[in-house]
Amino acid sequence: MNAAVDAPEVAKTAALFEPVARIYGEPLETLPQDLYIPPDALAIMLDAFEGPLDLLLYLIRKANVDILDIPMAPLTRQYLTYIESMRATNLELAADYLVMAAMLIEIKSRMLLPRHKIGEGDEAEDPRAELVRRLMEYEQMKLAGQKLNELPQAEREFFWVETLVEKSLYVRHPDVSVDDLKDAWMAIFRQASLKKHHRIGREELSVREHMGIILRLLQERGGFVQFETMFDPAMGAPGLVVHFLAMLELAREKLVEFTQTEAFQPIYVRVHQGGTEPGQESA
Amino acid sequence: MEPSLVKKVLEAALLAAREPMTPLELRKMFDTELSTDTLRKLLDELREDWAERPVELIQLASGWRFRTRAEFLPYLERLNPEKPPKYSRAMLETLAIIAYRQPVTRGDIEEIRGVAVNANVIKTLEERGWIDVVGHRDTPGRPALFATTKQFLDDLGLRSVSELPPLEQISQTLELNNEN
Amino acid sequence: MEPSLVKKVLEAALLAAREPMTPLELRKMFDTELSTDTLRKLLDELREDWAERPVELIQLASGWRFRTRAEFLPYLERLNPEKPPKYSRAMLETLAIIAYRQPVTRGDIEEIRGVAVNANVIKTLEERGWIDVVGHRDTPGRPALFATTKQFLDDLGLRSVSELPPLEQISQTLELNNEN
Repeated sequence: MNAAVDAPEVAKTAALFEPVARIYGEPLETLPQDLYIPPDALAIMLDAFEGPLDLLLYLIRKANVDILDIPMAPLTRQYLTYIESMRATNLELAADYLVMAAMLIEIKSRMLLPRHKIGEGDEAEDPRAELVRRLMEYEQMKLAGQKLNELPQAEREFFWVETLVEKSLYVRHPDVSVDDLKDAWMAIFRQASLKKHHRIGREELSVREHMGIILRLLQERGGFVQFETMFDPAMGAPGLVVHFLAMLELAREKLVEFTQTEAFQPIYVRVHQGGTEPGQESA
Repeated sequence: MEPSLVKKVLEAALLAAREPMTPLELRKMFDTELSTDTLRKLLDELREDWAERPVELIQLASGWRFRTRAEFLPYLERLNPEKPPKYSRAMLETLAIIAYRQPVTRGDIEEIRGVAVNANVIKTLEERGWIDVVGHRDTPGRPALFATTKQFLDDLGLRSVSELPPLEQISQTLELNNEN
Repeated sequence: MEPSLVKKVLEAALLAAREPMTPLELRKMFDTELSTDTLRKLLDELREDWAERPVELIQLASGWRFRTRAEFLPYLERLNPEKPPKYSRAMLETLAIIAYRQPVTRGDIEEIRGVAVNANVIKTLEERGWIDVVGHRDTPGRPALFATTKQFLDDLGLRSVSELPPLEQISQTLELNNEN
């Protein structure tokens, strides 16, 4: 902050705000338009400012003066003119502005007084330092706000992709484990009090499975099949035995029947047709 | 306007759409009139372009929309897993009876369980591909005989029905439990 | 699992996502462990695959998501005749102060702006999910400390606060500008 404030200030003040004067050597014929607001336009202007700092910045920037070397007298005068008009229309808004006015007047008055140097070589603190700091901080945030607003924004400059997920297209089946089936059987045993104790062991279960296999095969092949073709050697000896037992069990439960036209002719297995025509060779 | 650019605009709009888009809406994006035929052609092309991708362009009653293909839903499901559904007791008992006593009729199941079997139970098990009709018993009404399928064994990780826990063991466990 | 299938699953999930997806979430979809490196490689590939398309895969503060490219805005904005709300200068300045000086109290904001902060401004930013209270300053009244959220960064397409536009160096004198 430079200390050469006192003497040039008066001159600069005159240069800035008096008509037919010079600003930094440039002649100025008339009052700058942007330093004067016609009263009827004031309401609009007030809305345009975000507060006293914004208004001060406007005045300083419009006058194109060095922010580090603010001419306090004309600035304060101009500022007071504004808030005087403001007060006439909007008291509430004026409150923040009045605080600033007091601050400006205080700075201005302090600048008129000689300043104490604290020590040899130390420059006295400029009374405007705090104001300048605040103005610069505010302007930085003001510009940052504008920049943020320029960033591409979701739902404004770009849109999120969101394809349809039709959950009903995926049917999630309940999981069933072997244990669930075991538990279900235990419940049946407990609750239904089976009269007979079914002795169904591992082997019998295989027989039951093969009964299903045989019935399914018969169904696929039209319900009438040559006996031998029902046995696949690939099943192995134990498998063939179980398969044969299943066949006998099916016959016993009258689910299939065997037929043979005469001795040594092929034996046929067929889905049981009813009791009227028993097979010649029935097991 | 280049058709390839029109297609890109359509693609962008449809990918970002929260609702199905009607042809009318889609046409609204362009200055130059886009004929119904051209639009239809471009949408068909787009659908074709996406044929090999995990998302498909579909035409619904209310318009066009991109939809995640069903085969990818199981993966997406893991992001927000819902509680796995469970079968009712009736369902599990019916399945157990069919598995252990196959082939059985509905009457057999009812006799063992002591209650009527809901038709839906049988239907659900059939739809899941776990049981099917393997024949009919030669009694009045010729009732269908149900048995478990290969799919049932596969889904439960069994090679054969004989790998189910033997019933003897079950009843023994039960008796042991009852003694306690 | 084939890497090409993994990529398709990632693509399906990201295209359908309602929010940016974190690597953790993305990995959750797979049975087999997907390493961070592999995932990163596949996501980069995916981004590359989409380079010429009207939507792009981007990395945000809270994860990855697809969005439409800015160049398609002129077409897409015709779909919604309602213009998105314009933020007031008070709102933008408040947001900037919170973003660049976080965490800040309402008093800090008022100090910098030189005016009282309208409660609606804070409320609107909170409702948009862009700022929230992250604590309280240990001074009389224990005023709330505000900071920006991940959602704010996501909505601006940023990965972190450090990606915000750098602050302007304030010039000592400015040429006359014709604002207002």
